[in-house]
Amino acid sequence: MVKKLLLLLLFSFTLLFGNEEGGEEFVKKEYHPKTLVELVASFWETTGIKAIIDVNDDEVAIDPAGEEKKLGAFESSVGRIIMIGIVFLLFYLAIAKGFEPLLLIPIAFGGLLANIPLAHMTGPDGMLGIIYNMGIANEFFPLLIFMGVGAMTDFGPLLANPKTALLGGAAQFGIFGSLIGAVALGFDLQDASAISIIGGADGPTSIFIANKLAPDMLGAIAVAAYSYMALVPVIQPPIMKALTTEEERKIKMGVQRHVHKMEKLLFPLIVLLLSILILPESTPLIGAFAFGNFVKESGVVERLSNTMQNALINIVTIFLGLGVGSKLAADKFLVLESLGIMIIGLIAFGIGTAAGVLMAKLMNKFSKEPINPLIGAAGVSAVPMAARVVSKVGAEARPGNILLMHAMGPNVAGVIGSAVAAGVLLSIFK
Amino acid sequence: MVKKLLLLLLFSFTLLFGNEEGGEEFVKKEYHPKTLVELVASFWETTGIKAIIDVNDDEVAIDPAGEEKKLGAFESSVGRIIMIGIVFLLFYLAIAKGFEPLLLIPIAFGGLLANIPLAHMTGPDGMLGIIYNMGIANEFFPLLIFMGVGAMTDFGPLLANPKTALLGGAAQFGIFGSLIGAVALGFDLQDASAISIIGGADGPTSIFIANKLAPDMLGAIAVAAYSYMALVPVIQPPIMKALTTEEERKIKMGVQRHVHKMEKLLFPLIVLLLSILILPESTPLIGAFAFGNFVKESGVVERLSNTMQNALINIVTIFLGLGVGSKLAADKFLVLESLGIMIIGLIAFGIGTAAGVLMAKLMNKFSKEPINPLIGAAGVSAVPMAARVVSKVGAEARPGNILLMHAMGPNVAGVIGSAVAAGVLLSIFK
Amino acid sequence: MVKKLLLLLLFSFTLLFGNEEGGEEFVKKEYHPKTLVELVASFWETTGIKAIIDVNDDEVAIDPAGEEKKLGAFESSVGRIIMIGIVFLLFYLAIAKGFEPLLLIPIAFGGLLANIPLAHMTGPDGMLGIIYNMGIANEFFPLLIFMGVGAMTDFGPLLANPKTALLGGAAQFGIFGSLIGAVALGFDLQDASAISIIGGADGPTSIFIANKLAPDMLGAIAVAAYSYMALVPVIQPPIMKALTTEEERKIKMGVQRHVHKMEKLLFPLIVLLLSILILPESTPLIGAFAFGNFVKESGVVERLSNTMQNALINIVTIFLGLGVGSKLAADKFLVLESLGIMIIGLIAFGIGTAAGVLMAKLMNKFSKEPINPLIGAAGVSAVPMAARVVSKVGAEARPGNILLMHAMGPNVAGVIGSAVAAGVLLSIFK
Amino acid sequence: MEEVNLIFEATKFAILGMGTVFIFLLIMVYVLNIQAKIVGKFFPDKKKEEPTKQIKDDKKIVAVITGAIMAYKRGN
Amino acid sequence: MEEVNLIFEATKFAILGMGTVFIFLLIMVYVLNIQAKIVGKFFPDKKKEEPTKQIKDDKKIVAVITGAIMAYKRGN
Amino acid sequence: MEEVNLIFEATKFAILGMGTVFIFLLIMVYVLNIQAKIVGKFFPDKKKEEPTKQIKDDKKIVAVITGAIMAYKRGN
Ligand code: NA
Ligand code: NA
Ligand code: NA
Repeated sequence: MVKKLLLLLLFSFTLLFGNEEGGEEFVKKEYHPKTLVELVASFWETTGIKAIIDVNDDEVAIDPAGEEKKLGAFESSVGRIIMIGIVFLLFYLAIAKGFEPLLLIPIAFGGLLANIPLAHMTGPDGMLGIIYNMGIANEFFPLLIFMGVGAMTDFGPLLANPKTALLGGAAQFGIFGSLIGAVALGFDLQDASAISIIGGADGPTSIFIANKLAPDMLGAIAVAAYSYMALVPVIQPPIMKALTTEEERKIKMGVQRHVHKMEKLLFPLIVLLLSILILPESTPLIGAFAFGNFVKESGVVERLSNTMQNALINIVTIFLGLGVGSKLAADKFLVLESLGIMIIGLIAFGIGTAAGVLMAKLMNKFSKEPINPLIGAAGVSAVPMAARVVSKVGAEARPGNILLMHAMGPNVAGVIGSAVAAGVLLSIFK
Repeated sequence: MVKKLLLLLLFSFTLLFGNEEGGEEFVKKEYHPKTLVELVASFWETTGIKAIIDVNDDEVAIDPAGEEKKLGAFESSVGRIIMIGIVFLLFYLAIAKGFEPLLLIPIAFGGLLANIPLAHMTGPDGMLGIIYNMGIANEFFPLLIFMGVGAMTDFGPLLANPKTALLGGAAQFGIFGSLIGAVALGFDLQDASAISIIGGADGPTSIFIANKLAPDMLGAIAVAAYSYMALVPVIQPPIMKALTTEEERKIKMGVQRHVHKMEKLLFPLIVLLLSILILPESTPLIGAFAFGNFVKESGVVERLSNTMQNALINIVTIFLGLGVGSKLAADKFLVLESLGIMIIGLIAFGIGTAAGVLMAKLMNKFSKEPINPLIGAAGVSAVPMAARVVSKVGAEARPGNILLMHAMGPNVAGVIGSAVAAGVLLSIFK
Repeated sequence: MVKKLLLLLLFSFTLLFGNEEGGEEFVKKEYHPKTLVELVASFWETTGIKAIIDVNDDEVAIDPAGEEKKLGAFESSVGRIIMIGIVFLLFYLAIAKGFEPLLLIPIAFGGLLANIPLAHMTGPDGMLGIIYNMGIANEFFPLLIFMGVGAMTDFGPLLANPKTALLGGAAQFGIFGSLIGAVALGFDLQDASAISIIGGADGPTSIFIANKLAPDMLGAIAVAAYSYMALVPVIQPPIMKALTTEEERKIKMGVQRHVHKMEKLLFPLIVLLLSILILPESTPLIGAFAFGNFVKESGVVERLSNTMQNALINIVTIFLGLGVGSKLAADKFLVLESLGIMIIGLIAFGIGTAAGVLMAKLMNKFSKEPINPLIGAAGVSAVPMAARVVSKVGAEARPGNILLMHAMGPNVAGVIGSAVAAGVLLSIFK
Repeated sequence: MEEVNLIFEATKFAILGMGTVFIFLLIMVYVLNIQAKIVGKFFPDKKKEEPTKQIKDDKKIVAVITGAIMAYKRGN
Repeated sequence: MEEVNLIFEATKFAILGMGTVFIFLLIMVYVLNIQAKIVGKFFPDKKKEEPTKQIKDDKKIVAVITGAIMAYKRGN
Repeated sequence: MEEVNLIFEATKFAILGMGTVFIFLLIMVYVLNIQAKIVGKFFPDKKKEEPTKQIKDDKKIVAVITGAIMAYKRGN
């Protein structure tokens, strides 16, 4: 028996010294006999109650890169409780209010897991850390989401009336307005740029940029982006009504022309070629988006298109949410910056909406066909919710006036506009 | 032509010296002309027949971490043939007898591939090794499975009658009884702990723990866990009948109360918060499980819930099975330990079943509403098979007495109980 | 405010020095104020128009392994435009002509993305590079595709008439004929071997082998393989008609015998055991294929089989295509070799078809039951298109003569034959 | 490290382990009972859905056809 | 690095950014308008599908049944 | 390394390769023929299913409807 134990020990040693390359480094710790009281006492040391009651300054947080950081007394006690409160608020918003639940539920749950004391789930060997390193640190997951969104998007309304794309451009004032605001609040230029993309109202774009320019603020930026996208029906209508007259809101728009299959097929290629020529920096985002859309519009690879729109985007959404949620750990999220980010995000949405509406008013003045200024608000993207809000506000002014398809043009153009704006910011800090 | 060949050679050199960082290190070996006879002879050296007939001591096995291990004559010949026999037995059990085929088929096939001479499929560049490093070495796949199982589990029956959860606790005597047994058989404390989790009758939990405490025995532990889970309808009924009287088995249980949606929604959060407070060590398992269940019960992200229950869990099941199967290589599996593991697993199931039934008898004595002691057997988990077995044995005693939903309470509580027990063992060896 | 900025700076430094292990290395570059003109000028430097108009010799390409390579003036300008032309040709063939769109669309789009200047999408941090390192560099994706193909393949027709498997052997003359041809064209033996597998008419096998023997030619080989597989209905009929008489093409074949479920279940195991005994080198390919087929034929794990045939194979197809497409970068593809590869691929298909038909003529002479020589052409594999072409040519000669199921035997045997041939070539260069 | 010692150690593990399992589950049972009361008070059940079952079944038939159409469209 | 400076910098970013966004979208609008004309010329719409709608609907019913059968087979 | 040499080498590869392919397939054909006989002996076909085809078709209709319901439920 002793011999066998020795052999086992030896075998463990072999394992120990041989596994340098693999993911797994197996070390069997020596076990020292303990009395039952000692055992219970050492167990008590590992409980979460102990960690919360008896705060000490020794606790460390490990990030996905394996970097250890000493936690302060606040971060390891009250901070965590506040974060769990925020997580429950997000659950409430997602479930009871229907605010972007597809992402807010995984993000919030990831935040819950990230705030568990002693479990180190955000470390390189923890579930959240593994996910983070798999697809957030390298920006792979946001691109896959963008590919799926591309496969779900119908650019028909935009192609039917291309000039509405300019409304999707005007709404990007939300990005650059909030950039100036963020700098005024004290953020440096790079952080301010990362934050300002919230105004683009595209989750994957925000995550992609935050990761490149300010990864430490990823959690707050993603939460702000998705929260405000969810708040579109609350934020936009008052601004839309304040900037338009009753008469303008009643404007009827003509029936859209039929768009040929070939136009839809070529569209993603045109956008991609333009972005190659003008802004190669935006091509990862626009490339992934165009690929998804091209696969869909080709019409010959239905099974790939379906997979992008379902199994693949769903799997990636689960992982993206959990991975982003790992940045809701108290020590990352409970900083003054997060408050600033939330405020700037709100301003960005307001500016974007206003700029879109004002641009639409301008275009209505010079256009042969009438343009209802409301559709400018859809330019912020937040596809397709902003377009639905436009349609609702339009129908309030004149029942039966269906603006939905007209609003979809600026709406999808807003996605492209934000990707271009993102590319410009990236090229500046390259 | 010569110049071109030189250029090609040069290019190959560039590739050779440049690829240090990537997964691929491409080296073109120099080729020396051979006669046809030499060619056939050197081909003969690479055949499997040669490897089996002409056993030499030079063969090495490579594990997923890249560690080479010299194989003995037994391991590289008869050992492999025995393993292939075991694989075919598992195929037979899975296909003809319907024993947990979802995992036993991929595990057994992985075992078949792992025992192929010269192919090194378990090495870091082989299919099984790639899979192992992707999600077994870091315990990611078992957690994803647990997430999917969470999304499939309905805790309604447990919530209708919470005290039946205690039966899921009693069944964990199976774990700790077999821990003592394993130590008695000569395993050290850490190995014994890894083995004893088989008694928890949860595949992912067993794999998760085995990987942390005794990765070299992962194959045998996983095979034992799934085999015995499959054998539940054979192992449990005699024990259940021996410990109960005919009268007890005939006990009718009342109709379960209606459970409110809100209770189901809060349940995964309550369990997670409890595990955070009492046992942070169990939070990866319980966290993944609670996330899956919460996503399901939220009712607002049906597409994520469906993906967890279908595409994602199926993909991970295929990979988990193949990866675990890689540990059925003769040199890993054909050790005396495996026999011990099999015996202990059987004992564990027996103890767990018995403890559950006895606890139920005790509760029946003190409870206002009658409790049929059979439902205690479902506490071992093995969801939902153990609950079905309870229902069947109950119906044998009194036709028409449907215990299924009453047994589901202890059944799902058994999953939580095992995760808690697993957390305790992990905290000891931390 | 200044203090806060300093703190932020400090925090960035911490991040900078701590992240050595993770995927992410975050460095905040110092920003120097610029005038608007300078800003526009530096932006102009990052545009694609500039990169194309003002070609300089400084541009580098980064491969997935992180290796930098200086691009020549041709590769970074005209070369890219030519490649984009080729990509559009592939789009045209895939969409308008229906040529293997499932792979040609992702491959071509990957090629488009790979040729974007300055975006470095094929580098280790770019989308294509991430995908390449994830599953192409280690040959994981082709194996998963093979697994899915195995789960889709019905070996019933082969089992009904096993000797038709020999036709799938004869067609491998296409591989070895083109091997000799490639050597004659000036390729070295190893490159020639990689190229010759195109003649096997199996995409995953070609990619698997190209990756092992000549990764720098992967793009051209994959494109050639899938293009010619798509061209089967154009290439094969004239050869089939030239080598057979009208009478031969009119030969009727008897009704196939019923194949027992058990034969189908054992078949993948038999093929795998044979490949273990004769050719362990082919076991990754045949093992993955056999696993998929066994899972399907077991009949007890429908959900795994469905996942292999749908979600999993679709996801992997998207990634495989994009990853292979990354090898269509101008500097990799626009070499004289690619032209040679295209020519040899065409010859290989011709030889394979001819050899299959001639072998079938021979077998017809000696067989008791009549064998229509056309079915030999299906031996090249290209499942199931080659079998459909056989059936069509047969029906032209004698309307109502349905050869489809008879052609499926050689067709699926061709997959095995190519995997064996691939194994032989691998064993030579091991 | 003698054998008897190890069994003794394992027994201590068992006591700690079963103790923790039961404490965990007892607290859980207690919390769930409280939750049931609170939820029962604040979210009374709406049981009036029963009579509309007939209509629901008709809807189901429509839904089945819709589902099949969708399945067909998806498949093509 | 004074604060005013930073806001000035950010404003320059905004000018560059909005400029690029509008240039991009203006070129896109222009190209799409040209494309619409070219496509309209080379791929005239086939609008004669309307009258065959009745037949298509009948086909749809067959397709639904086929789809359901396929779904069933796949599911088993 | 002269050119002729390489072609000669490639030819030897071809002989080895085609030889292996044919040996592999010949053994496979042989084993499959044996298997067919053994399976035929131990697992005789149950051919009495034919007359029940009518019933099976009826079942199929039920199954189609069930399948569609399931598809619908899954989709929602
Ligand atoms: Na936007
Ligand atoms: Na259990
Ligand atoms: Na082939």
